[in-house]
Amino acid sequence: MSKEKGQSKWVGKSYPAKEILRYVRGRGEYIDDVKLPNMLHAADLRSPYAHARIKNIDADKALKLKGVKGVLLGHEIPDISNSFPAAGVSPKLKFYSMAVDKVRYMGEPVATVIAKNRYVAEDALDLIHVEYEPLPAVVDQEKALEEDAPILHEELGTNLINHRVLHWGDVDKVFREADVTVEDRFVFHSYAGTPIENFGVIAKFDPGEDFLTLWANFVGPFSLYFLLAMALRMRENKIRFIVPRDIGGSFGIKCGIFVDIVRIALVAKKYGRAVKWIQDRREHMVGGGRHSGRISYVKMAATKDGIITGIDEKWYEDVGAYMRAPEPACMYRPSGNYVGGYSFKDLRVDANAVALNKLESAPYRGYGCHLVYFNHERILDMLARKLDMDPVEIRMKNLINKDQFPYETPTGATYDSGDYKACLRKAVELFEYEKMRKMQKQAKKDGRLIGIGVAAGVDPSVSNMAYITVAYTPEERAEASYLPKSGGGETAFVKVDPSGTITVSMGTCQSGQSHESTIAQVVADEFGVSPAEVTVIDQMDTATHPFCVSTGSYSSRFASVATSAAALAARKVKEKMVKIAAHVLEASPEDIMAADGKFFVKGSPDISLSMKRVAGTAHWDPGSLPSGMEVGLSTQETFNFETSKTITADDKVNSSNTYGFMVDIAAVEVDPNTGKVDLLKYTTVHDVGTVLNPKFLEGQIYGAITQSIGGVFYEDYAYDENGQMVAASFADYLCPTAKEAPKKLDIGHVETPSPLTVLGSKGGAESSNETCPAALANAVEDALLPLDVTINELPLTPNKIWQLIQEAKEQK
Amino acid sequence: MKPCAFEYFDPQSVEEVFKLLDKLGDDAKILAGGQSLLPMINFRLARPEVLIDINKLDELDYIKEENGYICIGALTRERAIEDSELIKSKIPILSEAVKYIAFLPIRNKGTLGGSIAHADPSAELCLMMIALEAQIKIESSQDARWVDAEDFFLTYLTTVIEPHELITEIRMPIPAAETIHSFQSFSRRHGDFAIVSVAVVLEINDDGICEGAKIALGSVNPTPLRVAEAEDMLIGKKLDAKLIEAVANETAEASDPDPDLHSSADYKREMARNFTKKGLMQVLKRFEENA
Amino acid sequence: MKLEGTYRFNTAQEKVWEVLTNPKHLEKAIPGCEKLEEIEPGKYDATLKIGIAAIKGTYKGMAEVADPQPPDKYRLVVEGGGSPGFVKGEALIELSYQDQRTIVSYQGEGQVGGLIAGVGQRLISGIAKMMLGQFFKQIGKELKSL
Amino acid sequence: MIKQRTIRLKVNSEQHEAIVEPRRLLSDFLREDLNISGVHVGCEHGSCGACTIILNGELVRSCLTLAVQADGADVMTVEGLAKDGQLHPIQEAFYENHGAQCGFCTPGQVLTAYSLLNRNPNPSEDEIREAMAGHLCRCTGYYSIVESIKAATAKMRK
Repeated sequence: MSKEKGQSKWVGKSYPAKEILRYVRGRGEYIDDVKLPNMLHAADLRSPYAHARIKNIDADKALKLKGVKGVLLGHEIPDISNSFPAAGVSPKLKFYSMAVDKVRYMGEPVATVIAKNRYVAEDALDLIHVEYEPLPAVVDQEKALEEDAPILHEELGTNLINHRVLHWGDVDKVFREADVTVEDRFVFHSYAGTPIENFGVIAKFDPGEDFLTLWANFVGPFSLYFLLAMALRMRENKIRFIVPRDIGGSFGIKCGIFVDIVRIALVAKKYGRAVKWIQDRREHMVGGGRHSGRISYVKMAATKDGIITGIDEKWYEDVGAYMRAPEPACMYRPSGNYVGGYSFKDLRVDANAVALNKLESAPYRGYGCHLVYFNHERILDMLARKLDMDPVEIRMKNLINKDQFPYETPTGATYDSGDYKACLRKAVELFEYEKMRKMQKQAKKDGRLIGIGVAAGVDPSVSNMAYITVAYTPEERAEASYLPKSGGGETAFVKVDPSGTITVSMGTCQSGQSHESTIAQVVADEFGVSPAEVTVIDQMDTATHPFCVSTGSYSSRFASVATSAAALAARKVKEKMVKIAAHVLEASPEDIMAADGKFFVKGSPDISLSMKRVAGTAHWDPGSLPSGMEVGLSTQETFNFETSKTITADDKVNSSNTYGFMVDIAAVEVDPNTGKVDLLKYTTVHDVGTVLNPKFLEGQIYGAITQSIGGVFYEDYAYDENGQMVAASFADYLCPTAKEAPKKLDIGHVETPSPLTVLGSKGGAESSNETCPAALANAVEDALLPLDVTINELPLTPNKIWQLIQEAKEQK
Repeated sequence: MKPCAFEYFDPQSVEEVFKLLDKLGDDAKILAGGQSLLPMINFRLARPEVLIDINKLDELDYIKEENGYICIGALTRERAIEDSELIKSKIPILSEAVKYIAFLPIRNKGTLGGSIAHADPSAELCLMMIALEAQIKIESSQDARWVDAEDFFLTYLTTVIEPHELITEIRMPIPAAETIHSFQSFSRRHGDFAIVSVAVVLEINDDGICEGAKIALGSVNPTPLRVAEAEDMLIGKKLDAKLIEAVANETAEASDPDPDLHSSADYKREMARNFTKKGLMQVLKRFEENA
Repeated sequence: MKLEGTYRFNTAQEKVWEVLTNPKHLEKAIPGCEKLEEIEPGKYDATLKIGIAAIKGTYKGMAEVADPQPPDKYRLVVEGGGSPGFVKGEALIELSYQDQRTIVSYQGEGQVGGLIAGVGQRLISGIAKMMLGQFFKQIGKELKSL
Repeated sequence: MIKQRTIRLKVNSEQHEAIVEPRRLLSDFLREDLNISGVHVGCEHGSCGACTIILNGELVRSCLTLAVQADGADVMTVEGLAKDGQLHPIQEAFYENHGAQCGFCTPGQVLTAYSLLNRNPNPSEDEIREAMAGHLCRCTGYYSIVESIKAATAKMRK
């Protein structure tokens, strides 16, 4: 199905992103640029306490303030909306868009005011008096499961809100028979994408028609649109949901906005008005979204020559105060690719999602994969050290062979294509591994602490909706009420206008991935025109744009599934045009070629029709069309994967549809005096199948690695022991600037086209965000080997590394 | 994040400012560059009832040399100090230090008077006032007084300025020709508040004997810290590795840092030692280069 | 946040105890305390107006002298809330007498929450320490005034 | 009661007069009152740089400036950079070198690049990174932004 490269004129080229032409003019169209007549502005009152009972709320003074139009209070919520459900979580756990009688994290909304502008709305918040009864807070996964721990949701009687023991093969046997085992405890902290554009929602309610129109910088999946309709107790066809053309970054986090959408829609409904809510930075930090944190106990079994035979691990996941769908998928999204690129068969994961007095967790770039690969790549380095093997060598031994594809993982995934060893070889070569090791030895003699770290990972793209159902036990999935889930489709609409110009409509919610330009390249190739002649509108409107539950921009799905849908739709329209051309030119369709905006007869290019002419005929002169052919030139195609199957009774699931691969190698130097780490060299090799636009892919890779550098060395969603979020501004939540970002990465590609997608492409946007944290941690530990320092906890702040060095010294 | 309502005045002269301060006193807050105050106002941490915007007081915007002093008007922008040829030639360490303040757009608006009135113990300019033995002119409708930087800072965000007073000028003696200096700053990211910053200003004669010494640290104390004990150890001595080590230790001893999200007290103290050492090393290196 | 420290006063232990537990003196000593009203023995309604530079906030709350064991020790509990967030503190205060001086040592936990904790963490522990200093300095003055 | 003020200012060489509350931030005034949507708001505490504008020839954070302070000022936003439909070389360079992904931080980045190249037509990579460090971008990892600015210097030398 995938086309050979030669055929494509535009796909594979670094065609510049048309979107940037509006961005550099300040003409992007973001949520805050949407304005409606006599629109009101909302502001939320948020809890200063991490855990407290709400004894009383008095908003009378606020309502009396000039310019204030209304207020919505927590206790009203259960009467007008439903609790959000989440897979594998007891319905007894109530999760509304606002705190009802108890606050469970600092920053949880307790009241929403609407006023003539945001200034007045915030003035009103100062006039609302809330009487709290503070309760002890718990912010540590393990402490939260102790006997006497404070309970967040009394109706559950425990803070363990989702638990699965997933077992493939026979782990106990493997460990009994293992030559060697290694184990450690790892702590992966919580960080997030913190897009520069915060969340925003506009809700317009028309009481006459009982009709709700929503605007939000939401990126999908549109399964959540059905979820929010349920929460609002409205029929889907009574809600029109529009996503602005431009979204100021998401990195997964904006999936979580549906909770705020419901709150703002409720206040708009209550007063029958149009209401705008633009979250501010502090609100985003305390109430936006963050990836879960994880405490892990990881054991690895292997043969004496370094062949991994099994992994047995237990996770305690920090998912925050509630379960915000698609959570608890932070633990299950990678389930099909838990084993990464390695060929071992026996694995047990004891997954525990723990409620804590923190903001609930949400999907973020790499969704779950970076935590899994951190555990596996760290423990693998420990195994290598124990066996006195080189980290590259031990990985090479365990990687799946080229001839094993398509490869069935023990956990149910089908890796569609790949050549993992070639990626590792290429990375080693680009990095000049041997030379760097020599340099490291020399530096050690001079007392310098230089380290090299390697990490490899399978990069899943296009989630199969079935991944969500791993959270259910097989028993729960056997119940009659349970609706099986699967699929990962996307829809595109292509039309050729009477004058022969091409317009494509997508609903893939671009948030920085240049969807419009990529689709223009793909469709231009299909018609044999230039991308400049293809207009692409990527703007979801649930009332007019076709979509499926999986539609959206997440799990690196666009390059794989959306381009497939667009190419198919374009081919269908082109086929029709070929038929018309053949009919008019009295040739057989097989002999008609399309190029440079012309349809011509193979062999005799002068016998041709322009696209304009063919299109004109289809629209203006149906009489001349082949008999039975319908008027016009447009079609809508949905591409879905046959591989998107539902989960099996033994928890095997193809959790994604296409699977890329990456290898990262980092060299760092640690300053033992300050604990500060310098990045000396970073090499990253990717297999994303067919590369659609090298420049766009390069941009995603630089972005992903810079975010990981932030996550590993700078960024920390820090809560103090009382549950206060103490990094609620960009002065304390430290995103890398141009000074901290890597100046240059050595990037390499290995292309094994996917047999499943139309162009052979796979996703590549999450990419190194999954492996970089492990590579950097491995490098830092390698640098600190002379001091016997073990790295099993993130983030690696200068203070932390300095501390570890001091402790190691005292040990000696 | 929108400011609370406040009354706003933008007087055209210092006299007008004094009149307003006499009338409004404690309810009023002076708005200079606003790069520290406005974030606090946007967060609604600061809720002043009245803002007195002094940005129209061009009379307070100058850098000049006057009988052995560099005199800087309170409203002089950090950027102007950074670019001033006079300061580059007479007090180069000041130009160096200013570069560490946040980012250019912030320095374009931030003022010297505003920064020291805010008295953040991590602020580079507060540290430099101590290190350069600056004097601060504080005026009111009633009188004018000069306060030594040493006595100016009381504790976190607190100075000797009374509600009815205004900083009008800062002057600092021009260091002797044989002065060699080093400014060290260590922070999580470029432009962040320093974990520690150190200013070392030494007078070293041709024989390499240290005749005068000033060592001051930022972010290791409720106010910028001048370490007399460490300075005394240097007077009359030649700089060498051993002495530098000892002085650095003394400085660390003298610091009394408070922990924050990014660094423990122990870590800050250790960094004080490290960067004092680095500073003294650089001074030694610079001396040897000159000689 | 941990709070601990020791102060010495050249006054008899009983006198120090008297001042440390007497609302009349506490009202003067607690930084920014505008009024302290006894609602039940040892329990007081407190209004604190705390202002550091431009950061001013009024906190309403309560202060309690809990399980007093005159003249040796008691627990001081302070709690208040206001627009910038809330403050909570509990400390065990112990008095002892050595070579003509009363030694007061405190050991406890302080908590600052809400807006200030979220965006002002950098200065919190320092400012808490500073205010405790002010408190005991004033206690010293109160003792002299006796 | 809130006193209001009349301010007059030039924005992208267009004269405006408006009545504003003293507390109104210049960023909100430009976006809401003048509909200049290229001024983006990302943090409102001066850290992210998205709202950066050029006020009387100098880069400032419009979120840390009051609208009343812009009375009589000459303001330039990213909308003022292209002259009669013609993109400025810096804008072209961002387009040609993929210097933007989501585009939200771009207006501030472009204006800072513009002011950098005005005072230093031939900056080193370190000088570029130093100057751009006042802007957060979560998409690009800054590489393509730095490359764009390098390319712009070449264009402008021509």
